[in-house]
Amino acid sequence: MTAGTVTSSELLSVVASRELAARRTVFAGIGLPTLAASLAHLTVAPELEIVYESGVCGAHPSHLPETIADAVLITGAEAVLPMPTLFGSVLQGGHIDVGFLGAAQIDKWGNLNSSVIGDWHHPKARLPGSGGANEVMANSREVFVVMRRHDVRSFTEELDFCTSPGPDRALADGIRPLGAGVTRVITELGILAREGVGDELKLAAMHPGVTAEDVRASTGWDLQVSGDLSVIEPPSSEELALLREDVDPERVYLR
Amino acid sequence: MTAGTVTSSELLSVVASRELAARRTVFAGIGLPTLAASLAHLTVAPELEIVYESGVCGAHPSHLPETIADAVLITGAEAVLPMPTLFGSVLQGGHIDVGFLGAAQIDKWGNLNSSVIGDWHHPKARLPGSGGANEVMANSREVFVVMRRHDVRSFTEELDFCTSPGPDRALADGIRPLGAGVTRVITELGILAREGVGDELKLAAMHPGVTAEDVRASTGWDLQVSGDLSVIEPPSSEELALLREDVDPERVYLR
Amino acid sequence: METARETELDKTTTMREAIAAHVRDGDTVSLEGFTHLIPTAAGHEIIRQGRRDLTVVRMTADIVVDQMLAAGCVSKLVSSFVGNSSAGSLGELRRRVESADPEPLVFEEYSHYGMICRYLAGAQRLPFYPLRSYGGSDLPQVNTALRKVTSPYPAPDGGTEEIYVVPPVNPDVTIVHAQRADRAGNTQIWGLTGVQAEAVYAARKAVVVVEEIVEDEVVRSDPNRTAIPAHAVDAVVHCPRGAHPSFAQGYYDRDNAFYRSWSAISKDKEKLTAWLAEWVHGTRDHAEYVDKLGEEFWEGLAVGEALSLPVDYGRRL
Amino acid sequence: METARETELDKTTTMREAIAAHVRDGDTVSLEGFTHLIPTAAGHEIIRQGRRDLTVVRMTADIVVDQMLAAGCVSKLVSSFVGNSSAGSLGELRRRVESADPEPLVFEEYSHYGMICRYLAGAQRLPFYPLRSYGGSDLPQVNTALRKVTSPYPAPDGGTEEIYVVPPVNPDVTIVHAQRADRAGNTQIWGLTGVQAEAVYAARKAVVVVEEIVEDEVVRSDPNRTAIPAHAVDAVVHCPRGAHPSFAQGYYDRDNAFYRSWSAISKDKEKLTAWLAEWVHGTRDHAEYVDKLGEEFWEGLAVGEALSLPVDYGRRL
Repeated sequence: MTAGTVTSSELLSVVASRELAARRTVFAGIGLPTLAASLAHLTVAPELEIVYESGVCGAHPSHLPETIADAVLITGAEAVLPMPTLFGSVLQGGHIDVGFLGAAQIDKWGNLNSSVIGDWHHPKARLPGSGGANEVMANSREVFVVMRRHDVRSFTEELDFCTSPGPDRALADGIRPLGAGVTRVITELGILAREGVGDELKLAAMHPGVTAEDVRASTGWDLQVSGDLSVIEPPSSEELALLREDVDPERVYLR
Repeated sequence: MTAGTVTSSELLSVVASRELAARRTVFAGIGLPTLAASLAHLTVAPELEIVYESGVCGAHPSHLPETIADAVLITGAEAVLPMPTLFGSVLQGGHIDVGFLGAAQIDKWGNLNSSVIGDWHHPKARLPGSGGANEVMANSREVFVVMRRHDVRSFTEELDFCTSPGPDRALADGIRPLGAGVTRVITELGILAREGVGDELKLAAMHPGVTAEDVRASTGWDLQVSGDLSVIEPPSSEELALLREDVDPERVYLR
Repeated sequence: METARETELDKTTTMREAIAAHVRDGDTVSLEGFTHLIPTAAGHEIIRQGRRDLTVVRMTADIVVDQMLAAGCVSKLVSSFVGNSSAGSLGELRRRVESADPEPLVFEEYSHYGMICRYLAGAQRLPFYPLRSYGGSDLPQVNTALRKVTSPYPAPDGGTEEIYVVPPVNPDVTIVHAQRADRAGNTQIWGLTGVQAEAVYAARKAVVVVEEIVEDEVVRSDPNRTAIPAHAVDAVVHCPRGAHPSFAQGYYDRDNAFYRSWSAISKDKEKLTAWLAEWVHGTRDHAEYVDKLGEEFWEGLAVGEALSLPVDYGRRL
Repeated sequence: METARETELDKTTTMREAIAAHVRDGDTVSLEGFTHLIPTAAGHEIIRQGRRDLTVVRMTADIVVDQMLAAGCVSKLVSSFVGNSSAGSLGELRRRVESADPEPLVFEEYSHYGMICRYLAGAQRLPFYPLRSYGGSDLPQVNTALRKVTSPYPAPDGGTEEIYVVPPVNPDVTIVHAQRADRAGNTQIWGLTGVQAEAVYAARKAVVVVEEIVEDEVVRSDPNRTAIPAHAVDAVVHCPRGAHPSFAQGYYDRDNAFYRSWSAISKDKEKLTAWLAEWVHGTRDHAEYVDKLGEEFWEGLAVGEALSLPVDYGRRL
């Protein structure tokens, strides 16, 4: 594989890593978010600490972890916190700059569904549910969403169910939001972005060769286009080298 | 010293120890409560565990502890809990059978004052305050009070301030009580007792040579006398031997 | 000075006796362990003993819950994540929820912190526990246990402030797996400690399953390591490798291959039934299950040594 | 894989710099440590630097608080126990409260668990924290921060249930003493761990004072021992014996004689002033205070060794 052939995972990891510039703490699951955070640590965010939902802070794993609770994340870590401390003092306490989330569906306000497809009481497909996603959304300063699939079924006008609401829905429910909600959605087509309360997700940038119309056609709502729409700089050879040689040399996630 | 001369501390410790029969957990401070609990463990309550306000459970101290946080209570203990766990899960969670408390003033319902003598805003004497006493009262199944001084200033019709209220005051405040409040008050004159909500402290037993009138005269309210008033059996030579030889051989607290 | 219980209670028993004594039909049973130290062997013994109509409370309902569902033990599930970790789906759970096949499953859905706060409220005898989750979520519409309280203090802007709360959960019994305990039940856990201590304190009864029962001196050399004190424990069961296919930090690694295989097994009801017949009903106890997997298998999950450096508790001179 | 911060921040600094940078006149300052690991040396440096108008938050207001009061640093105290342990009274505190001598002290009185819950609410960004204390107490009459909330769930008898709550406390800075930390601030505490972690998480800034700064490998050999992770710490101060007259488990014992002497010193304003002049204003820093006490004195507080047995975290083969 040359630097010219960039896989989807590499592309998403590199683009997500750039968005972490100057961040201090990131709440991330295993896979693309960890790859992005690890690359950011080597490039744009040298002080970055990854906090795992399992309670691990400051991991120094000997091998690539396969889950957020992998034994290799614990041995040699700086701290392993009980779950009430992790969720109560660290996450709800406001110590997370960026939370990474995935979802089956996202709407224009950055609200997320990871519970069901169809009606909750009689679902067509029962999905895993919130896990900690509801809390990551409610308490992180901002949330990044990485979605491999950018299509009208996932980017939808109306969620089948809202598992993890952004601040606009919280406000409408009479609850004061603590974070900005989803500020970046990174996909194979480009980046959608919003600032915070009252904003909807707009197309902010596209990968080379993708048009705004391509993205709008793949989005289930009437996607607005940002005034300063840009084209995403392709992964540099330095970024790719770090990702391939230092972050995931065994290519466990860089499929 | 022969078995015939029994000090005040010995008397109170022995009498209090008997009241711990068949209890499993006791929340105790250092001094008379610990002596009583330790003796009870050797006699009437072999399964008794002392839980200390500092977080220590199942202590096996090498020396007589001087405070509830003495280093000798920690080394070799079965568990040392963080304070939120101790107060939240153990005490408020309902794991304490008997809490020991002292106070500057007690009233007929077993309400306690350990905050001030005089008006709270302009006190004649500022006392230490609640510490954990309010919680011990609110959450223990029952509370034992050991008071060396039995006089009308301490056993009072009306408290200057209620730091640690019994269940009757809690109910009047609209709060559902979890424990019975003070069920035993052990003094140099005898034992006052009550069962729980709605009962007042009555004279239940006296030491040999003390009359009911003596106790009533030393009590600041119109003390009622129990129908089955008894005379307290003096400390046995076996109780005294255990106390002097096993519990406090250096006579640190058996003054 | 004598302030200690020299005659500790011995609470050790067999898994069979512990489940027979402490888990009854219709009970609310909490099984905790977040990815690490999942009490699988206890779940299997519940299946062997044919318990029915259980309400299972578990943050991450994963393979052991799918197995208990398939064995017909469970009528209600209280959980915040129903999936086979990151390895796929739970076939039986999806059939129960999506098609009421073979029968409906009552499902009470939370988020992780909602479950944690339910345990905290249960452990602390609180009527409710507040948390900054759920604002604007659809979860309160399908779970009426999620309610709001108005704060008696002004919000930062001077107005009133509302917050969601969850009710306590007080399981009839909580079962957790741990690395080691003494015979009285003082239980030490390292690595991920999850919500085990809170789940135990919230329960009326608690069963602790351990890799090792150790001498009192081991526990007492490091009292800060005791996550669950003896006074909260009713039974101690020695059951090595009882957390498989999950892992026990320092004892054996996670069986990732089994996690990956579970999606295919559980998707096919016949395969799932055959698996239960062979591995649960077909084994007398967990020791037989361990033997059946074989020494070569266990060598594949073996881990090397990484000892903690000691701390000095000091002693009076 | 590279998921770690190889370039840790070095947050080590001197006590003088830490107090100068993080404690300002008028600040709310939490000093925690329940009998064990009391941050006395930090209190003394606050006195040396002449801070004024502080609100001190501390569960057990004891000798160091009496000293800070006497030095004129404190205008308000938030506490649940104002006494010299079991050894007697705090003379300056009693003069301030009983006679407004030399000036009044604003005093906000709680119980221990009320203080703990204020820290928990502060750490968890909750608007309030419920607790089963205070029902029928006179404390809510003198402390209007103690309020009631009605539970949205029925009481066991089917009626409504009320419960007291406390508001969060968010100190401008929390200062704690600990046995050891790495240079980034990962802090390990053993023995009594009190409420230090919650007090740190509740604060806007946190200063950790330690007996020892250790290599990263020491901390990382036992990550469960880390009570306070680096992300919550702003400054790390190496200050051996900085908890005197309290103790540091495994390092030195409690100076009970000093506790007993404090009642007489503090009862007499002249003696107290002279003590501060000699031991605080008269020493440049804590190292000089330690030297002044002398090696023979410290030998009297020395403790023997009682090492914890290691646990095995395991490593992938």
